[in-house]
Amino acid sequence: MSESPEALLSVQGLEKHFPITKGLFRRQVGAVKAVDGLTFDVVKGETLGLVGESGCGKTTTGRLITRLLEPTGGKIVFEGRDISHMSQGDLRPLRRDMQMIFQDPYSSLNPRHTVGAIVGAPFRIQGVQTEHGTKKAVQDILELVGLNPEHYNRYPHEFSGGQRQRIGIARTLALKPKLIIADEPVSALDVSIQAQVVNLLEDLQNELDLTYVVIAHDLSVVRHISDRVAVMYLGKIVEIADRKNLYESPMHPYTTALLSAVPVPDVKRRNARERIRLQGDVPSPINPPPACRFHTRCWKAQEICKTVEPPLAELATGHQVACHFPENAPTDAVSGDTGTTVPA
Amino acid sequence: MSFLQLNDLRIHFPTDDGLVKSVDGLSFRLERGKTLGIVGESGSGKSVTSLGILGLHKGTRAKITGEIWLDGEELVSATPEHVRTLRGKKMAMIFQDPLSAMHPYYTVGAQIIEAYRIHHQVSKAVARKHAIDMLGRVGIPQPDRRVDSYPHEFSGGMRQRAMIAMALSCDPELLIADEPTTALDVTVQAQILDLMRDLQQEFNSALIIITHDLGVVAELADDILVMYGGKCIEYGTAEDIFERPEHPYTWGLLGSMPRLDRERTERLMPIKGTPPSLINVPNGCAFHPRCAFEGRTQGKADTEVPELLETEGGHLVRCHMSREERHAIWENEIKPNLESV
Amino acid sequence: ACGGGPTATPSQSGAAPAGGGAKAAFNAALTQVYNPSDKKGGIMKFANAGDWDSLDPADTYYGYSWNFIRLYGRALVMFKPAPGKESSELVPDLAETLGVPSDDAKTWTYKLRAGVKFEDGTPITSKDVKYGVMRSFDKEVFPDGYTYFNDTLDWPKDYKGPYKSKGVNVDSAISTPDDQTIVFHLKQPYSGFDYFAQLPATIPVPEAKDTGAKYREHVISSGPYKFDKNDIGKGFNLVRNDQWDPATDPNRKALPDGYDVRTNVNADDIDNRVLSGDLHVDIAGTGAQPATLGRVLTDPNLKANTDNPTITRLWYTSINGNVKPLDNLDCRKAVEYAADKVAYQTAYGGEFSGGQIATSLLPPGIPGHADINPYPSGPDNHGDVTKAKEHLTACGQPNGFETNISYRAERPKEKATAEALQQSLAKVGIKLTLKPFPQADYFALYAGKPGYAKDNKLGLAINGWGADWPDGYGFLQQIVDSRVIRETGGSSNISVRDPEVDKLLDQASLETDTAKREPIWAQIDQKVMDNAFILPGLWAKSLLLRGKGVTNVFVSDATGMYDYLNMGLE
Amino acid sequence: MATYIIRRLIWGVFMLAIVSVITFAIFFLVPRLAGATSESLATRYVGRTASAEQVKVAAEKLGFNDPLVVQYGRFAKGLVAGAEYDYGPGVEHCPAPCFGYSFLTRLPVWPDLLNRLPVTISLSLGAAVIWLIGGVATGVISALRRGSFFDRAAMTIALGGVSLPIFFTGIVSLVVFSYGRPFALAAPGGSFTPFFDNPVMWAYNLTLPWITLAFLYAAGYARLTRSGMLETMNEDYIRTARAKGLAERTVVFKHGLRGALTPILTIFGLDLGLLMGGAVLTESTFSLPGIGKYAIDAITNQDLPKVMGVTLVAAFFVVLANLVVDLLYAVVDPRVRLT
Amino acid sequence: MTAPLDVSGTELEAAPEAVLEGSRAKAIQGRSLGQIAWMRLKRDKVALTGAGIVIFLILVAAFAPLIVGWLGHPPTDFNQDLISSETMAPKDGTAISWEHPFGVEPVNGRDIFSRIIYGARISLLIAFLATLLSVVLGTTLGIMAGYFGGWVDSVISKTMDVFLAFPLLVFAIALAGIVPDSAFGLSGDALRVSLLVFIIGFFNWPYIGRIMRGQTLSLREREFVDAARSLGARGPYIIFREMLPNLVAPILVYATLLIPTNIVFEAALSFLGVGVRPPTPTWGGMLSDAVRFYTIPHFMFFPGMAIFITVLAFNLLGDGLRDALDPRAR
Ligand SMILES: Nc1ncnc2c1ncn2[C@@H]1O[C@H](COP(=O)(O)OP(=O)(O)OP(=O)(O)O)[C@@H](O)[C@H]1O
Ligand SMILES: Nc1ncnc2c1ncn2[C@@H]1O[C@H](COP(=O)(O)OP(=O)(O)OP(=O)(O)O)[C@@H](O)[C@H]1O
Ligand SMILES: [Mg+2]
Ligand SMILES: [Mg+2]
Repeated sequence: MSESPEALLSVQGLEKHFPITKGLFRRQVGAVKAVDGLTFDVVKGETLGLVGESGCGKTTTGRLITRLLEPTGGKIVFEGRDISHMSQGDLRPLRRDMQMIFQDPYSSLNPRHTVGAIVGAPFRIQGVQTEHGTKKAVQDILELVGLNPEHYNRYPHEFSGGQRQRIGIARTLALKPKLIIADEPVSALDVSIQAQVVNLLEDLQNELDLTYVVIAHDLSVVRHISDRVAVMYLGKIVEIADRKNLYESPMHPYTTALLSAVPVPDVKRRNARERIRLQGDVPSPINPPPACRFHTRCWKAQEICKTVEPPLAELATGHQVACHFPENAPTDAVSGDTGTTVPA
Repeated sequence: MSFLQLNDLRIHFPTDDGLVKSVDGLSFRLERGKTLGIVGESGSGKSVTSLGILGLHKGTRAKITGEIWLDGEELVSATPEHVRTLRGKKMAMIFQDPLSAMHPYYTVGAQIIEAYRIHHQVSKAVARKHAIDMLGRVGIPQPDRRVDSYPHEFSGGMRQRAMIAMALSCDPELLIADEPTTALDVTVQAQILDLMRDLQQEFNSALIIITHDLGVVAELADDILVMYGGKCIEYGTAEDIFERPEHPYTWGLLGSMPRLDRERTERLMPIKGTPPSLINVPNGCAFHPRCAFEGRTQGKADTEVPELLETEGGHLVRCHMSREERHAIWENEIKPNLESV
Repeated sequence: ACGGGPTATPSQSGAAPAGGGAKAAFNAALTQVYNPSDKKGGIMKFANAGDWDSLDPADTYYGYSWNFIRLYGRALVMFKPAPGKESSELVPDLAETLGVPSDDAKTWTYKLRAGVKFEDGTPITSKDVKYGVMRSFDKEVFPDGYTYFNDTLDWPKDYKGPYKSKGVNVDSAISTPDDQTIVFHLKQPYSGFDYFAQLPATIPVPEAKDTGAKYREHVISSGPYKFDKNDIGKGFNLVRNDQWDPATDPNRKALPDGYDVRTNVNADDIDNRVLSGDLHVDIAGTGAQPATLGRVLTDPNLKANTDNPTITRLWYTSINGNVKPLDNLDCRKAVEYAADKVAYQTAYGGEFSGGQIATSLLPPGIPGHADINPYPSGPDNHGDVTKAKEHLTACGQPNGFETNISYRAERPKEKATAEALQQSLAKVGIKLTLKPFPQADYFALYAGKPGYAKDNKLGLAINGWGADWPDGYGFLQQIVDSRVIRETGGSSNISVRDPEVDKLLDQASLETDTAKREPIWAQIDQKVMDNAFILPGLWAKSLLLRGKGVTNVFVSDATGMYDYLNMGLE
Repeated sequence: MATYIIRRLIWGVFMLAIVSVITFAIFFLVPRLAGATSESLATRYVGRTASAEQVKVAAEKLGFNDPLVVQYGRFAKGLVAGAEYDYGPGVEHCPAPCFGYSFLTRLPVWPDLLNRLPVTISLSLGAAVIWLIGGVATGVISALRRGSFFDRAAMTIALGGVSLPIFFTGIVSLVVFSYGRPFALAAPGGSFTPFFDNPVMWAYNLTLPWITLAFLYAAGYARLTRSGMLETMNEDYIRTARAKGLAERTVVFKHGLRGALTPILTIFGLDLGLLMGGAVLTESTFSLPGIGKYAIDAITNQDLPKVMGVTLVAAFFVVLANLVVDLLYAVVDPRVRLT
Repeated sequence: MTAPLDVSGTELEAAPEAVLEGSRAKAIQGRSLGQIAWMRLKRDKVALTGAGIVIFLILVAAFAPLIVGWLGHPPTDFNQDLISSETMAPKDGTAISWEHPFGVEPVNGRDIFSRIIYGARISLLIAFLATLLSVVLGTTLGIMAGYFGGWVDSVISKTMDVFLAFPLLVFAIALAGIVPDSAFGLSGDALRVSLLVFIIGFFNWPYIGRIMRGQTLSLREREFVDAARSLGARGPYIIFREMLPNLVAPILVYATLLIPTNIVFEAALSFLGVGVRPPTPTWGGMLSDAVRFYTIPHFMFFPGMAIFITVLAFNLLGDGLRDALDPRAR
């Protein structure tokens, strides 16, 4: 796949295998294939949503991109520079441009630091001098995310979950990054508070010209904030498309099932909806099913799904799917025989 | 009298920081075969209510007043020993986090067997058969093998199924599910909700489902109770709540949710502020500091506690605004926004 | 021989009826047999607060052990098992008579009694006695024992004992003309060889049964009792030896049926158990613990069951002339004067269990003792500050000086003494720093090692010495002969380096005439005191607890403790 | 599981080896730093009256002039393969594990240690049973009646118990209950009767040390149990058990105590392991002839082979206890997987 | 360098709806967790009593010469006029009087009161310094093990295992016994105190080390550490700025609870005769002397009680601190 010229972030064949060791000499006997060959681009100014069920490797992806983890394979290109194996020292200046929002507003703020110290940390760590001093800069950012700048000297435990998430967001904004990876930024929050944070993220994007990769498992939230959405299953992307296409005409059976499983607050259509119920849970990433990883739960699966891994192919403009029997696909685009054969 | 009826239930916790009024004057009724959904923000008193019904506040400093009638018996004033005999058999509960709610040192089977044998004088072998049977019924594959597994050897969905099997092992007439799917993935959540619906129909039990996900209640509930700050602020049938909600908080909840079944809205409409602390409940209407329509209450918002009044056909709302005003706001200001573009 | 005149022993016992009796009174067993009886039977229970150094006759060097060993071993000669003065007399045991010296006193001949057998029935011959002495030569195997035989007998050159010098003919030292006769050949004439002959090393050991260092686990008995169970470190049992023939043994009564001995028992427990009747004898024989003292002395009934003998033991402090400024005689004298003798006495337990304030070396019980007091320590014995200061000035240290005092860390009494001296010497400006050392290496590595003592300025060293036998030689030789001091350490003599003293010692050992010999001991005593190499503290006394229901109790002057040989049970 | 045990065993042996190296180094090095020479070390073997010549020979023979590594190698070889000693009439074989011969008693150290072991084991096991039962029972009652008079009294006593050093309580109890008092609880210290000789005397002689030792530990265990119980009784699974309608007794003992007991078991194993390696203070206070008393005596006499032996035996028990605790943990808590 | 984020002048839509000043804002004053802990501690009467005793003991130890000077009986002075020459016991049993409020020792008649007071110095000094040593070592190594993981963790953890396998007391006694009287340029009490501090402190660090390692491991999992890393923070910054503040509470608690253990430890060593050299008074040493005179109970009572009360006070304080600092408590 070609690298689109304006891609801010480009991920190619990204892999992360956590070794499993055993025995007397801690021999490696296997690996958790948390991320197993991801390829996608993020264009400047857009929001890419990354959805999938628990354990499918979303967080790992986020941590790989921000290089909190070292990738096992593949390439991460940020602003044209390959950062996949860059040393932490070389990464330091780049980190200003790429920031991460964390899932848990309680554990992502150091309880012993004041808000001022937390939001001011980026300046201190990166050694950035500001015109009117760090304090002023911090207070400006606090105001920006909707917090009272006078709370500069307070501690995180004095804030509610939503406010804490704002503090976390303020910290990522401090150095005016270009790309923000948000790992489940709202899933720990109450519904009514989630909306506040979602709105804030959108406002900030407009205002500051940010690019987001938003990781979430809530399909409705992802639909709300993403321009494009990638669906992950067991360490792989099974479908990636722009929002409208993905939600209105999903091609991968898994996406379809996922969408139909979301409970909808509409009593009238309670029994009217056609539901697809998947069997069982997501298999373990230690021993993922061969070939198409979804075949164990797929109602459309056939022999080929167990032997041939479907490639991620662009079946419609900007709509890539990895499936032998995609739904809603233009008929001519169906390819059942390309791809690698897995030796039995 | 209804199968389950709560009259002015209050559960207060005296703490060092002050009195926590977790549940403050809650009343509702529920018939056999019906499902009640309770929604509300974190800390609004949902779990405390359900534990109160089961009489599980023993050992805490809870002060419980009011009445809980279950099948003609009053439980608040009953002896703890009597309530204990009802637990498991007459009423049972499914908890949110099945991993921590199951004893890590005993097999799943042992825990179900134990539950069954409290109420049935049967041999271990018989109880074991029953346990395997129950596990099969909740859809656990190879139940005769998995019966000897430990909870940590199950996946999240299987644990919740096992939890349900345990709760249902004595055919309880009242089943309370406290956030049964919050810890689960959507696909698994859908499986569990289906299962609960089926089982309820099969046993014809009364079901209370507690959640903060409006989608879940919409799928299951006949009636819905919205809680805020330890009080019921709106109660009605599912249609009432979703089609004709009358409380600003309910509106807020609906406005905060991005929905898959509608067109994508440009902006969400969040409720401002944060949930109240139950120690310093705001004066007057507990919701008024966050209410967008606080100005339309003739200054009563922060002085008077609004009463829970019936608007029509069993639909109850706790709001200072008049029925007409609420209708107008819903029709003109809220509903269009929810469905915009 | 105990020739000393009246001792300082309190004489309340005089009132007790002569010939003994069971009437309990303080000191009732001091000069006569208390509760005499010939009743046989019963098991006597002994306990030892420490570990036995060794049960092997070649390897034991404790008075109590020599006292006790006679129950399972017969040396050539022994001290007479009788109360009072008589106990210092030597009587033949395995030998028919005392030793017969040659004219020049260089060879000593003993004839064994006939019909004496080992516990396995083999007759005891002079070879067995010879072998016993030979094996005691090997100090690598038997490090604890004395070296009298090593030093005095005429051993072949480079002899290393029977284990390492296998088959070497030692007839030059010991010859056995026949199975009943043994002859000792000395390098130099020595008049007191019978004292050597009573040492446990002359107890016969059958060579065939010798297991070297392990022999202690089962010593082959030649006496009335033999080993039954022996759990080293915990205790052992003796039972009757049926091969022992009373006809061959005029000294032993062998009353009890057996002995049960426990070692490593808490000292306070021992006292309490003796008082309560649960135990019969505290075998160490060093007297009651301080806690017991308070109890016993304040209760007339309890006190009536105690005896308070004087022991031929001196508690003293060595003044090391190698350490500056103690190389100056006046500085040493200052120490002699300044010391608070009462505090010294108190530290050891007062007049009953500590002892009598000593004014010179030789204890009153040793022949040759003369009452001298070269350094009177003030009117009430609390030290003479004026005199001490005078001598300090004379030695050029008018404001005093600093030095160290060493003591054995495990011995609370020595610690208390060191503290007491620190106190009293401080009054004249002599500042002492306390230096405790482990008892096991006190002489070998620290205080007794000249180089170490000098380098570490151990000016004073707490010390103590008990006579191996009640005789001037047995008492003095090891502590005043400068030739026993070795650079490698290990000698009890830490401080006395005086050629004149050495000369006097040689003179005495050649002197076969007792009457001429005894004044020489007094002369040595005087000489050492004049040079102030030793600060005498106390002539020891101990408060012994008489066990309940024990018969034939009496204190032996030779050992200063109860004689264990003929005790019986009521 | 099997590989886990093997790995742990290997590590345990390795650890003992390290302990022995360090102990050896310290006991042979520090005295030398302090000025001891090969000769002065040998002096201990040949007695204080030996001649310089003899000492030299002995030092050479005992290998004190060899480099430390060689000396350690010899020691280690003795441990594993036994050693030969030449003291008596014949060459003496000291079978593995040979810690050498004691300076003082001239006996091999190992049989001596074995001899002492029953005392220490009797003492620690007996006390352990008492403190475990007493401590856990008190802790459970306290936790269930949190804030009650019993709770406060028990916890005050427990805190006091933890704060009282054993050598103080030991002496006080001896003075009060023994030393010939009419209401003696136990025979005075120093007498140990092997269990198989006379079980009654065995128990009688150990009663006082047991109680004293148990008091110290029971106090700690009561506190531990109490806080453990308070914690587990707040667990979700307790709520579940109640929701099933279980009787409170079952909830407390089957569900609550089971959860609280696991960490206590761990600590119990380690405490017991430490005690088995020598209850030094207790044994010396009550003068029980166990490993601890042996250690003190050995140290007093600077009897290095004994000290080495005691140190290694004690370390062995700790290592063993660690292993047993880990295995036990896996048995008790199914979540623990040993790989 | 200019401000990386220029927000001046921009009116943001996000602001108004989010700011939630209300009744709650006033209730919360900027209180740090430390202040909250202090508030909780202040309510804990038992812990305060413990703290009071601890402070009192520290003052007593600090001003021992003053107190004793004022009472006029140096701790090493003999008063043999008060001793019965027969039994060595104090006359009339204890010789307790206004002069000697705790009576005198048998044999030499030293004033027990002033010895107890001076004993406090040694006990507390050794316990504090040893604790300090353990805490410094334990914290440093524990954090290193937890933070760096991998082989660093392996090495440190295994070292801790080895240390924990040592029979501490046996080893300490043996070590204290073989060290000569002057070494390392020190001698006398200074050497003994340093030696004891070293032995006690050095062999105790693995206990704290393990706790610190565990705490660090769990802290390392907390997302704020990742946050700092994703900002480009280096190891030292993360350890000292992010982790250490969170470790202060457990360090404080365990240090407070280690002190009483060390007091008992020191007393035990003195009791076994390898502590500070006489005549310097120590509680353990006094107890060990007193054992021989168990018929004179006041002699063992006072040092025993001194140890008991001190240890108890530190335990009470430590417990209280733990409750106050542990957010899970109550
Ligand atoms: N450090 C690690 N070592 C071993 N396995 C890991 C590690 N981190 C993650 N994994 C495994 O990798 C897989 C993917 O984990 P990841 O956290 O990325 O999932 P996720 O999609 O974020 O799930 P969730 O929705 O639960 O957060 C999981 O099976 C997880 O157990
Ligand atoms: N034992 C107790 N002591 C004091 N306060 C309590 C106790 N139990 C619950 N509360 C308080 O009661 C309030 C209601 O709690 P509850 O668990 O019912 O909330 P919830 O609605 O179930 O919230 P969530 O959605 O987070 O589960 C909370 O503020 C909680 O802090
Ligand atoms: Mg995740
Ligand atoms: Mg809840």
